[in-house]
Amino acid sequence: MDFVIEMLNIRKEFGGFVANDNITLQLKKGEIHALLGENGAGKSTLMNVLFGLYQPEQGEIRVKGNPVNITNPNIANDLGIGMVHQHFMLVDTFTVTENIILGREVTTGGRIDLKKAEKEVREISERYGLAVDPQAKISDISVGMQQRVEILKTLYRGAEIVIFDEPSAVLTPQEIKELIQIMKTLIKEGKSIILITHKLKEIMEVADRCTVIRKGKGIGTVNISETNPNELASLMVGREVTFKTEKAEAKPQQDVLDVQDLVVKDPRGINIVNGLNLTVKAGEIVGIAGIDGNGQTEFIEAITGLRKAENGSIKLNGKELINHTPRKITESGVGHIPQDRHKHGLVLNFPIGENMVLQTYNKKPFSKSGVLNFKEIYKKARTLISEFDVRTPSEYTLARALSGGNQQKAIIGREIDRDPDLLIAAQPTRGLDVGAIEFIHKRLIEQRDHGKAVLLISFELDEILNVSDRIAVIYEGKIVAIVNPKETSEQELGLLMAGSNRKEAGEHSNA
Amino acid sequence: MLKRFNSILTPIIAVLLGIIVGTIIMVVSGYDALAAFTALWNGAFGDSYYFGEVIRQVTPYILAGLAVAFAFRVGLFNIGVEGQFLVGWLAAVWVGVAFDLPKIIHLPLAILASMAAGALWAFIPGLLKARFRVHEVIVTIMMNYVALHVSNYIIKNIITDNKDKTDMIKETATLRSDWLQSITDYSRLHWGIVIAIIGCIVMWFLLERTTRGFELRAVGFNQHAAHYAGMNVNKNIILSMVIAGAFAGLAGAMEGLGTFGYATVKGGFTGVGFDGIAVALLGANTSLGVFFSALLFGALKVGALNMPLEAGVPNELVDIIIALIVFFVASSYIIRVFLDRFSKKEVK
Amino acid sequence: MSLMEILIIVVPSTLLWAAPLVFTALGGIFSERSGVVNIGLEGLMVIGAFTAIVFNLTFVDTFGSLTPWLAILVAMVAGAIFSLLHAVAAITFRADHTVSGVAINLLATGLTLFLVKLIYDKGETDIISEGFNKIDIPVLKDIPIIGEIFFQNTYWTSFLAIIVAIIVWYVVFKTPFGLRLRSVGEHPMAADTMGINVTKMRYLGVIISGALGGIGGGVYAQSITSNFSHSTISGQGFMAIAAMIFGKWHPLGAMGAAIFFGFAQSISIIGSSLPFLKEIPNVYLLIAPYVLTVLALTGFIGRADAPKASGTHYIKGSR
Amino acid sequence: ACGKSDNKSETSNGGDKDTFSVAMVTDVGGVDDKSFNQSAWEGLQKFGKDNGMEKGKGGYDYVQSKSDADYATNLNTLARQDFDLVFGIGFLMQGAVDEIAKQQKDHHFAIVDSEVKEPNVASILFKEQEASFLAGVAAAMTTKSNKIGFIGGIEGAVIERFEAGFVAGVKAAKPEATVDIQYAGAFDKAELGQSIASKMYSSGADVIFHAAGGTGVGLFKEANDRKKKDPSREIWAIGVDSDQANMGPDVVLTSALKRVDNAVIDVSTKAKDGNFPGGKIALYGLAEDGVGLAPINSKAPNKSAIETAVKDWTDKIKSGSVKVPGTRAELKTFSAK
Ligand SMILES: Nc1ncnc2c1ncn2[C@@H]1O[C@H](COP(=O)(O)OP(=O)(O)OP(=O)(O)O)[C@@H](O)[C@H]1O
Ligand SMILES: Nc1ncnc2c1ncn2[C@@H]1O[C@H](COP(=O)(O)OP(=O)(O)OP(=O)(O)O)[C@@H](O)[C@H]1O
Ligand SMILES: [Mg+2]
Ligand SMILES: [Mg+2]
Repeated sequence: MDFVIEMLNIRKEFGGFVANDNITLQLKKGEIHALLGENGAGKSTLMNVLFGLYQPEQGEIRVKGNPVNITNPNIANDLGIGMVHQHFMLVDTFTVTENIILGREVTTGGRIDLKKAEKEVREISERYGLAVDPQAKISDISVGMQQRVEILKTLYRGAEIVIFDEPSAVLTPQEIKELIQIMKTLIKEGKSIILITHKLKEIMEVADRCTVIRKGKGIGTVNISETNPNELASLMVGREVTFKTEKAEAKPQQDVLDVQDLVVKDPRGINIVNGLNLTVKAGEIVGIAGIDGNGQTEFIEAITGLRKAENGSIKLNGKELINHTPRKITESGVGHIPQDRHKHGLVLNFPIGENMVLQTYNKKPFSKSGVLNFKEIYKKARTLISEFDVRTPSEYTLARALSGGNQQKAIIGREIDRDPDLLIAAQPTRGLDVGAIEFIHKRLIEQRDHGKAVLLISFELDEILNVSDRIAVIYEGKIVAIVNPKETSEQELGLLMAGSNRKEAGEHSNA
Repeated sequence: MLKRFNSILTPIIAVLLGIIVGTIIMVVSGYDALAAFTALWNGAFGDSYYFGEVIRQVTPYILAGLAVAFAFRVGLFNIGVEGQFLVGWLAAVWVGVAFDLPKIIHLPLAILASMAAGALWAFIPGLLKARFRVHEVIVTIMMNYVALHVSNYIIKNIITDNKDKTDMIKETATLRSDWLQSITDYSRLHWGIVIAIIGCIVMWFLLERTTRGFELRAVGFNQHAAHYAGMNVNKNIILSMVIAGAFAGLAGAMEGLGTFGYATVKGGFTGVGFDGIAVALLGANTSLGVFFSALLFGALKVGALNMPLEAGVPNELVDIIIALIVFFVASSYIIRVFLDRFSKKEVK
Repeated sequence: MSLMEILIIVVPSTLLWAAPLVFTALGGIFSERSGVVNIGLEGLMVIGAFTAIVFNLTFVDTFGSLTPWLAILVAMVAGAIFSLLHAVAAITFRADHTVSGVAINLLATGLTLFLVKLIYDKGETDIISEGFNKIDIPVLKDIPIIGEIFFQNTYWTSFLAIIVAIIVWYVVFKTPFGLRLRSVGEHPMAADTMGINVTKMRYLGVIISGALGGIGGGVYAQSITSNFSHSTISGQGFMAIAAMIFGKWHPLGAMGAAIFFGFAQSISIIGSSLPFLKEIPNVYLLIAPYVLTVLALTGFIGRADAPKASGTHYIKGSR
Repeated sequence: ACGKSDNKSETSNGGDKDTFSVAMVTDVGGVDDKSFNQSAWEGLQKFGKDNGMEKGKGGYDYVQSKSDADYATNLNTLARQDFDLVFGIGFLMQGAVDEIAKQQKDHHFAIVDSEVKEPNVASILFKEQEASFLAGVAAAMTTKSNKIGFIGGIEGAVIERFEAGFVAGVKAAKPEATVDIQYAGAFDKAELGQSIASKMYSSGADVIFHAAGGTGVGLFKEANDRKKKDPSREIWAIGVDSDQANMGPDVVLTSALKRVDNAVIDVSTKAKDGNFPGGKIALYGLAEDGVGLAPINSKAPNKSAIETAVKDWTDKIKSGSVKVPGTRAELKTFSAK
């Protein structure tokens, strides 16, 4: 048989919940095999079983025809299986080399031989075209670079089979191109790949075959040459899907947000936002496109008062807000759906109900002379929960217990309910499934239609293109271009985000 | 329902396990465990006098426990209760001996002074944490030693003329009551217990029912989210330490105005502040929990004094039992796993 | 007093004070670097001090001048065994690390005093006759000036502490074991995916911290107090934790911090004899070590970040 | 519980029992603190044995306190357990004895090292200055460097008596000798004692006297260490309270004795015979055999000269012709004739 990996009838439960129900996946030598499914369908679980992080309740795994029992990642490594995880498994304070050799250290006389290890890392990275600086600290390098380190980790361990779990979710179009190139190189070198992705285009571009799972069950495996994106999508969701968000023409009015010459320093003292100018009008959605690390996070934190700005002006409805406190800014009419919902958006150990009044707890009717009125708080919570379809056992449930999508809906409900003039949505759909994404996009557009200004930050170009009325491209802390989503393409945007000027970008994408 | 039941059952099981292991230790060491526990019981509840002494001991434990618990709820580890306790004790006694005022003014003034002193002592680590991100654990440890030496110095050189002990506080500043003493056969029971109970209620109300408490809890769980929500994280950090320090200072006042009525030069720490850590942890950092665990600690500590005399068992045994209880409470995860398994079987 | 005289007095006394703190703080580093907060170091020192003294008293006739050295080995083993309780609670039973550490402290004090009463039928032990003694380090003592300041009238244990700190630095930062230990304390899941046994590493971290804490206690009791009582170890474990944090979880940093504490302590003792400090009321000298520490932390050390995963439980499969 | 407590108070008030019983409460140091708690307990044991009593209820016993807050409870417990006489050992217990004595008027109490003005309390005080004066004489006659050290525990009236007497003794025997006085700020920190001793020896002192309880253990450690390292060097330490010769046979010159044991026996005997000195101060000095100087170390270079001088001064003090200063203020005006 030419299957290098066979996962047969795998079943994995989490305390009664069946995450993988009788799933079969067979990987041929030298192929790129896509694994497709909605959020929570069980893809990561299946791969974690293969990698030895989870033990299946049922089923058999064969490597090159031999039944194996993979009880921990070491065994997977020994069998030539490597995995690039969805959430990077890197130790921030270590260098690239240290991360790569961890667990398989090169030693001379009991001491880690970093020189030798660095040389080995450099060799592998050159062989597969994965440029990294072996001495750099993980916390200092870009997300794309971090991913290359993840790949190197598997290659360093001599992986023959590499599992990629949503590798492109965090990358820019250019980086995705490079990644695809890398995968092709790997195949050429005789490796086999399992690729998990939500992006059908990528599957169509690189994969040979695709296994689809839905709600923990295997739906089947198709040859990519015999299918198309629509078919894949409907296999995945179980119904027909549209890819375009419906919306009416925007009717922009007066300026709501007006940012001039904004300068923000990062902790190292570098101007990470460096003279940024941007206006957002009432009744429009402005999308900010850019590669992670070009200042978008700091830009938002400066607007919302979470970070000190060095210089410039941030006006809301004509009023200067720069370096005001977050409370003052919130109360002047700014809503903020934060990028990291666990870090900023929610107090996970509070009930979802108390999270609904995180900014307004000190206002009537939620409190009076400093004393909370829980009746009113939970009344409000119930209203928002039903209005925004937050699936939770009750309003007293801890926010921690909700799934990501429902947590996000709760935050959005809270922010919209405060009726802000400017709504900032930072990566509002990251990691959510199609249904939730659709819901959130509708809400953003609804806000726009009510005459609010909406500022959308996303690394998903699809999202930016579909939802925005204007796209501002950020590069090295400046807005380098404003483009009309109808008149641009992903390629052009990608090049702009990588720092090419407008004209070049246009030429390249036409070429 | 079952869950709630289990969460009450867990500490009870921890206490039982502590007692069982304590018994085993005694039996192995050749002591008469039954006699020891009888002596313990008699020493705590055998007599209205001892019961009064238990309550007397419980009083500072409650407040010291609250001082640890309050800071914990805001995400800070206040190992400095001992120092805040000492300065609170000193301040209360100082006011108690230095002024001649009507009771209605004098007593509250002495109490307020103790709170202010404890609060000030805790303000420093709070400020340093908020302003310079200095680890509060180190600063509070250091402040304990500073409190010890400074209060000794003040007693010797400022309040008294090179004596080891201050005068008795004036009658108008005392928490003692003839009536309370008479109903407990002349124990040192004093009105402080009422203050301690009020302290519990205040902590509960402040944390659970007020907007300020909402902020404090939010900061305790997630500073980033609190900042995002417009709360002043630094102010809340400082405030939490200040309030915790005020509780600790109050605990000192219980000793200064109630139990002792004076302050002495000390060769070392009293241990009340450190016991407060165990009280708070056993009480899961809630005010009700602190109340009950202080009760348990107080009874064990006072009762233990009777063990060597009546049963010939070293009273350190009680320290072992207390430690085991804290240990089992900490390991309640494993107890809960057993309980869950047990209750599941029952259902089946 | 000339500067030379001052140094000849201050330096050995600084090192004497620092040695037990260095050992214990190094223990703390192992534990915290593996992700387990160990506030129980105080208790582990108590155990070490107790076993060292009991061993010393019991076997001094058999082993003679070798006794204190064997006693710290015994203290090391006892500390390691006792720390298992913390390991089981904090790692396997998922206890809050701080709570479990506090329980360790309470238990150590109660248990050792209980045992003292059981064994000796009194509240504290006798004084050992064979402790760590003042020595002049051969050869080095003859170096001009430096020899007199650093290598005369000093203790082997002080130099052992410094050597161990260097070894620990090497182990933690230069060996595979150290890399794995640190990875477990920073990102246990990453370590797990690299095939590192998180539980095992954490157990090792805690046990080593127990061993070093035991040595710290044994050294303290045999070079400073000479007997074991309720007040033998009173806060040194917490000072060691402070040294660890002060030293930013770095072995050499912690050693530096411990030496700084020892120095401040010595100055507070010798201060009253120094011409420029003579007039200052004693209380200022007594609080100097603590105030200086706080000022140092506030002024030039700034914030220190603990290992990221310290204090957390690693539960396989959770995110 | 109620019935039981009634029972108890009945017997305790009954008073018509034939045996005399006595007990003591120690501070946190316990009965083996190598200091006055230990000495008191030794006295009590001796008294018990001499009178055919047994350890325990109805005989003689002690209770150790675990914190300052326990003093009152322990005193009260012992009174309730029907001990006829209860000692509180140490000035720290003054407040507690005062308080409990007022409540338990039918019981006798005694306090060591402090004064409680209640009719049922005997206050036991010592003229520590007389013992330390003799120690000072011995130190002065031993020193070669003319530098002598004094290590105090926590500053206070009792230790001040030690200090003043010691300095007076040194001055009396050798006016050109100086005394370096330092307080450790603790009675239970041997490490502090050791550091202070190390400093003193390093800066030339060759005799050091301590009145610092457990802190003083560090002095002996340091002295022994130095002696062991360099046996030719003359290094001496002087103990306190009880004869501490066993702390270092080669280095302990002598000890300033404070015979708490004798005082305890004396007060107990008086109480047993119905002559309890209630409401009075029982003052113990050289004359009463309450303080004294331990035998001089036989290795001391001029042992017999010291012994003669000590004897001489003892007589003068006993006869009252020399009044040893008990405070720093008195020391200023002191001059030895
Ligand atoms: N450790 C766990 N404990 C309990 N349930 C889990 C656990 N891990 C995953 N699940 C459940 O299993 C289901 C499958 O999760 P999995 O992470 O495999 O989904 P996925 O297909 O990778 O989704 P995504 O696209 O979001 O990455 C989820 O719905 C989740 O509820
Ligand atoms: N370790 C776990 N134990 C129990 N339930 C879990 C665990 N991990 C995840 N879940 C549950 O699985 C469900 C989905 O989890 P999952 O994290 O896949 O959601 P998600 O939508 O992908 O969120 P995110 O955006 O945070 O990745 C949630 O209901 C969550 O409560
Ligand atoms: Mg996944
Ligand atoms: Mg997910």
